[in-house]
Amino acid sequence: MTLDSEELFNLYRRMLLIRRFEEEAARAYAQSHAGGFLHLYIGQEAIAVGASAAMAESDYVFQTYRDHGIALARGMAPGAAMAELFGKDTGCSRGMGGSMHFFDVEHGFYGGWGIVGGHLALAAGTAFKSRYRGDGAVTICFFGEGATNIGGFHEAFSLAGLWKLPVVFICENNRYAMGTPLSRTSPLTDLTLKAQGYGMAADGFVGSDVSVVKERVATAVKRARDGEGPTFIEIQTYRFRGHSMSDPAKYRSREELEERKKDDPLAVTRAQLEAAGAEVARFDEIEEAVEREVAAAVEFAHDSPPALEQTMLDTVLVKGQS
Amino acid sequence: MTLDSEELFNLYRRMLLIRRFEEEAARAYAQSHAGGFLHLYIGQEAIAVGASAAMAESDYVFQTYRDHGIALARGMAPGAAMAELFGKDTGCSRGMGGSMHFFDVEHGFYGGWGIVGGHLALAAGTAFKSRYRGDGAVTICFFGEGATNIGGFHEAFSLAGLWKLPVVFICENNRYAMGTPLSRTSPLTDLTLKAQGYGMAADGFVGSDVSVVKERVATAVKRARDGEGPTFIEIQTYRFRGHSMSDPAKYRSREELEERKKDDPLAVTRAQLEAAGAEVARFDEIEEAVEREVAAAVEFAHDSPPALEQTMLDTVLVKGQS
Amino acid sequence: MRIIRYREALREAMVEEMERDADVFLMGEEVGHYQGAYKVSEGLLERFGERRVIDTPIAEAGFAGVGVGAAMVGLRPIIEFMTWNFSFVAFDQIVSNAAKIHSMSGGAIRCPIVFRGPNGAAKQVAAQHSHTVEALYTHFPGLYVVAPSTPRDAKGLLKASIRDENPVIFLEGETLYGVKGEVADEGVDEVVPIGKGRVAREGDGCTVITWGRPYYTVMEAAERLAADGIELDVIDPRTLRPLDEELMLASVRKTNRCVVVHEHWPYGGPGAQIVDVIQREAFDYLDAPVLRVAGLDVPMPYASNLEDLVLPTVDRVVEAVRRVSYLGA
Amino acid sequence: MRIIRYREALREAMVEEMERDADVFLMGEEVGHYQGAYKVSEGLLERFGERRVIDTPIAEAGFAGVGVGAAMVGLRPIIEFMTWNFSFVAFDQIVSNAAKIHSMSGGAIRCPIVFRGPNGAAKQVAAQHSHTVEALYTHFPGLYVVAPSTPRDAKGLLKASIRDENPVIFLEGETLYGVKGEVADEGVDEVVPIGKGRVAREGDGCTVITWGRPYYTVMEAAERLAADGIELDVIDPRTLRPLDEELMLASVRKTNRCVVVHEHWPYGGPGAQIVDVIQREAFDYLDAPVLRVAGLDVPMPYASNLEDLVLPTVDRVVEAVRRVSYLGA
Ligand SMILES: Cc1ncc(C[n+]2csc(CCOP(=O)(O)OP(=O)(O)O)c2C)c(N)n1
Ligand SMILES: Cc1ncc(C[n+]2csc(CCOP(=O)(O)OP(=O)(O)O)c2C)c(N)n1
Ligand SMILES: [Mg+2]
Ligand SMILES: [Mg+2]
Repeated sequence: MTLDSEELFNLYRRMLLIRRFEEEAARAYAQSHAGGFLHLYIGQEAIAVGASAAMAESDYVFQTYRDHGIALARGMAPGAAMAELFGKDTGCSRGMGGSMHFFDVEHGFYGGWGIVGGHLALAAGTAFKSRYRGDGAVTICFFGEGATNIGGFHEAFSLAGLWKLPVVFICENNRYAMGTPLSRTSPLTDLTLKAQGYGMAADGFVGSDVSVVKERVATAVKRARDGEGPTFIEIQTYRFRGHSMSDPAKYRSREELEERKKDDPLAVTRAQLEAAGAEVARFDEIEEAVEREVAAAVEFAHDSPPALEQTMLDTVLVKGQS
Repeated sequence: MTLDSEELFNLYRRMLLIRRFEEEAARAYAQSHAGGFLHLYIGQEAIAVGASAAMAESDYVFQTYRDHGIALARGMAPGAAMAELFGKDTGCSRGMGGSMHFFDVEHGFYGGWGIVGGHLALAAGTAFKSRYRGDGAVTICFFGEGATNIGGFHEAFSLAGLWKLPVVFICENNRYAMGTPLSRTSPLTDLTLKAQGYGMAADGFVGSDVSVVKERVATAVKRARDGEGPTFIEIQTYRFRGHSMSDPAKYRSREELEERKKDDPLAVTRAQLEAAGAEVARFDEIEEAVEREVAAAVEFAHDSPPALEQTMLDTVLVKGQS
Repeated sequence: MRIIRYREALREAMVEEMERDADVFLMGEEVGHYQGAYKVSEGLLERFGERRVIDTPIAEAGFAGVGVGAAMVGLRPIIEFMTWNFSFVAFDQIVSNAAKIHSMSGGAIRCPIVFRGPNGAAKQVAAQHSHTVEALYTHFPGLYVVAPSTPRDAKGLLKASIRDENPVIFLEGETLYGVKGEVADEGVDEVVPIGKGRVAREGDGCTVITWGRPYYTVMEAAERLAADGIELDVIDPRTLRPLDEELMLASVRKTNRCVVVHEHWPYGGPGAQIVDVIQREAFDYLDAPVLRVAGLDVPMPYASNLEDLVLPTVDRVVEAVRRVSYLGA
Repeated sequence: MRIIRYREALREAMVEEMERDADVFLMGEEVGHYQGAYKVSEGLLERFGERRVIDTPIAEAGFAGVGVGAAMVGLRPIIEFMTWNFSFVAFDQIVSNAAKIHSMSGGAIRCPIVFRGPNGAAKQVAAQHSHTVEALYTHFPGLYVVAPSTPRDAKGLLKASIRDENPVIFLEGETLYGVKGEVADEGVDEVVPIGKGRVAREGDGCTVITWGRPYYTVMEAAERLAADGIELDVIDPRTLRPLDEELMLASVRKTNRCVVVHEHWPYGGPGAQIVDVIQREAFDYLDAPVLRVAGLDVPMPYASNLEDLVLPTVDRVVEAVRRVSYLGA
């Protein structure tokens, strides 16, 4: 599938929005406007954006704590995202969740989860609901390669495989789990081999080209939607920043990082567009628009009122019955 | 490998001991001398006995709650086993564990565990210790096919596969997990496919011939002992009784059961011995000896003093430091 | 009113709620074809089919999580743990996901789910199968914890729990399943509200607060004590989180003494929490310290003679009541 | 005596015990090559090698279980949870295996293992990463639960825990790692016994029992109250299971009033257990109910302004002490 260039521009713009949003998030963190853990997605944008483009609006998405990218890709307002980092009442989780726990029900984004492997079964659960209701929705669940050894992975895969649930599991293999390379946590180099044990379809590829991501994920989404069961997709990628803001990433060499930056998904797509004849002015235009959008998000976050004590008290339990 | 008939007689005798022990255990249970859960191993004896014959004395063994067979196969005194069922101070766990929690450190038998999947990591742990100390011991860990979907299975396999621990995982696939046939819990019919996801060696076969069990398990034990890593073995078997004493086993037909009884490991081995010219008198002799042994065990259990309050209080924590 | 068993009361609650709301379903090990490990769900598969009565593999964390996920998008799962002991492998799903999602999402997402199954020791099932789990789950804000002692409360509270918009930890008891008691007639939709306790017996001699299996031990002790002229005011909180503090306090302000009787281990839990509330809010009314009769502080032994020592007995209840009444044994 | 950090005190304890006993090893996520997520194990890999400092995949139940199995046959594992929040996926290994094996085997098997890592809220890490877990693990017989507040106790108790023959839950604190304090000189083998508390400050105005991060809050409150003439008797139990009941009771018998200050949620746990012990054993000495200052009963919110409301503050401690002293604010 070759995307027409309007669509490709569109995807490029989303990736750029994520990139610039996170750079500002990092700055806000350095300035202590944001706190806690902040895990940046920079370098992996093609996956969130490509996969998002392969889903329907009514589909469900789950992600780890590294969740800004997919939230924005799905359409979360950058202002609500930034305000969440600032701990503001206008944040996407009203300041209750922070960076790791973005939620946006309107855009089918169901978080933002902090326990490695803990959200995979939840994704099987929304897929279960889709089958129960026959509503045709598909669930996409992202996680890191570090999650493939934990029980939560196994049990969600077992149930999804057995019940042929409409879910697509996407492992974003960015080569490190915190400071640990895959070679120290698995004897396998090809993680898709794991799918066999669950009778599950599998696919694996490099994720720096957003068009490729869209196409391959679309195939799995279709399979799920058609009732043919789940797919396990391993996408090779790389994070350009540390695991979180407190990680200097000493476990990898400068050279390795520079080498991998050659595959920067933004550069890859820009090169494709340029090769197809896109003009520089068009990129400038997009950059300016994104710049304005991100600046507005920061301003919105700054100007918003802090999270409310009442929200904290009122969200422990729902009062009353259905 | 063809076992010489002395050895085969020996293994036959052990299987018969297990069979007769458990028939008496069931009777004791019916007479309320034993209580709680009682899971019989009847029908699966060739596995415990064959595998035991493939191990060294200093090796370690772990089993589920269905643990009488392997305990006796390893050499636990039938009296200590029966007394445990009776809740007596002379029991192998001093009346603290009961049927599900037999222990016999002297014979390398480390239980006797009740939580499905919970003991697999423990087995990886004793294997870890063997590698740490370089003591050359191998650990064998048994579990049912029902355990293959749970997180404990996955994490123990992941670590054992990654670290190439000297452990052999034996799945006794007796076709049912309580009332649930494998077909309702896994899309696979060949469970050994799961080993791939852990970079682990695998083997699978029918377990009604004790010689075959011994031979195939020995291969895996050797591999572990030689530092070549763990093996996952799936052994096809069948339990002739219900899951536990309270299970009438309505989920399977009388015909199915009768069909499977044709593969009774005792009958299989007896036929082999007879074909090799063994005399009836020899079997009678064995039967009588086993009968005496089991009767003595029951008597011992009856005559033993009940479990002690002091044991209960003293075994919560070890007093003092090392 | 009819006399039915606790087990049947639970089953009726599920049947009625599944009839009432097509989004309610039951999931767990052996709940369908096997008719339930303890036969609570007997007949449900035949009635509602495999779509709504779902047998699972042994994967508690997996199917608990599936339940939580399904609840987040509008279904109303009933997740059965074959026993609560097996919830420990699903602990994180309950306490980190179900209990947190409403708060963490700023109120955007709800998690109407019931986790249910037998709690407490059965008979000689030993250390790994005899846990009484209320001390664990009551600790967490974001969960309700319910523990009905009678068939009537079992039915009424299960109906309330299924209708509730929050995650509910519903604690039954294997030894209670066979207990018989009065339950509203068929067709009467009796719902027992979460958070409201019940005076199970009135008296002014001493308040005894209890639930679950020990409830029956206490009722027996009450008879024995009544013969000695001590009339117990027995309070069954029914819900352990939140506690009906007012009901308990009103009783203690009347009797001026209190004993809490529970199966869970002595350290912490609802037992200690109730003591905390009472000494704090009724300090000036207390004529004696609040005492507790609890399961002994040991892993449950297999041997029957030892198990009998561990569980609360009528004798121990009587003794505690006499002590807070400053009466000799 | 030297002044070192809590983090360094822990590291020294591990180094010394690993030097002392070749069977002691450290296992966990990022403990080796990464030098520890919170740098507690910095330098250990270089010193002891990959055989004894073992980086694991993310599989808490797996490596906790490996530790338990290794301990059953004579090794002495130190299992690091990156934070105690992640112990929930390994909950069953700890409470059903480690805590039960000695009892269940009739005393035949021992399980000398230390589970350690940071406990409690750090700063804005939100609902899933801010658990204070002592209420859970103290409930179980078969476990010790240790929670040192100072560098000296951190070192001495970790040494005792590693040498102990039982499973020990060792609770550190991310916000305590940087705290400095006096620790015995190098070469001095100071072991702090499990089960013994410590009088952290002497006074006769009011007993305050506290541990972990709130210990520092209380010490600050003590200064403020001293200025008003109220001298606190501050008791740091150091071990939460078993509690040093005698030490706490002796203090309350002197001061006649008591406040318990802890980070964990209000329902149950050591907080309620301590109240239970004191009202039971020192009833006649109490001039006021025992009060508690606890973390608010809500999942931890992310926003910094809200987190500040949840955690115990000096103001709340002062207020509680004044209330039990019948003094106005
Ligand atoms: C059960 C559990 N254990 C440990 C952690 C701490 N932790 C957070 S992220 C992480 C690494 C995860 O790596 P990976 O799955 O590859 O995802 P990535 O961060 O690379 O996106 C770890 C160990 C956790 N959150 N949950
Ligand atoms: C975690 C957990 N869940 C549920 C149970 C209850 N249970 C005990 S045995 C069993 C079936 C196990 O079947 P399988 O693994 O095939 O072993 P088998 O009994 O056939 O030997 C179940 C569900 C348990 N003990 N632990
Ligand atoms: Mg990664
Ligand atoms: Mg089976």
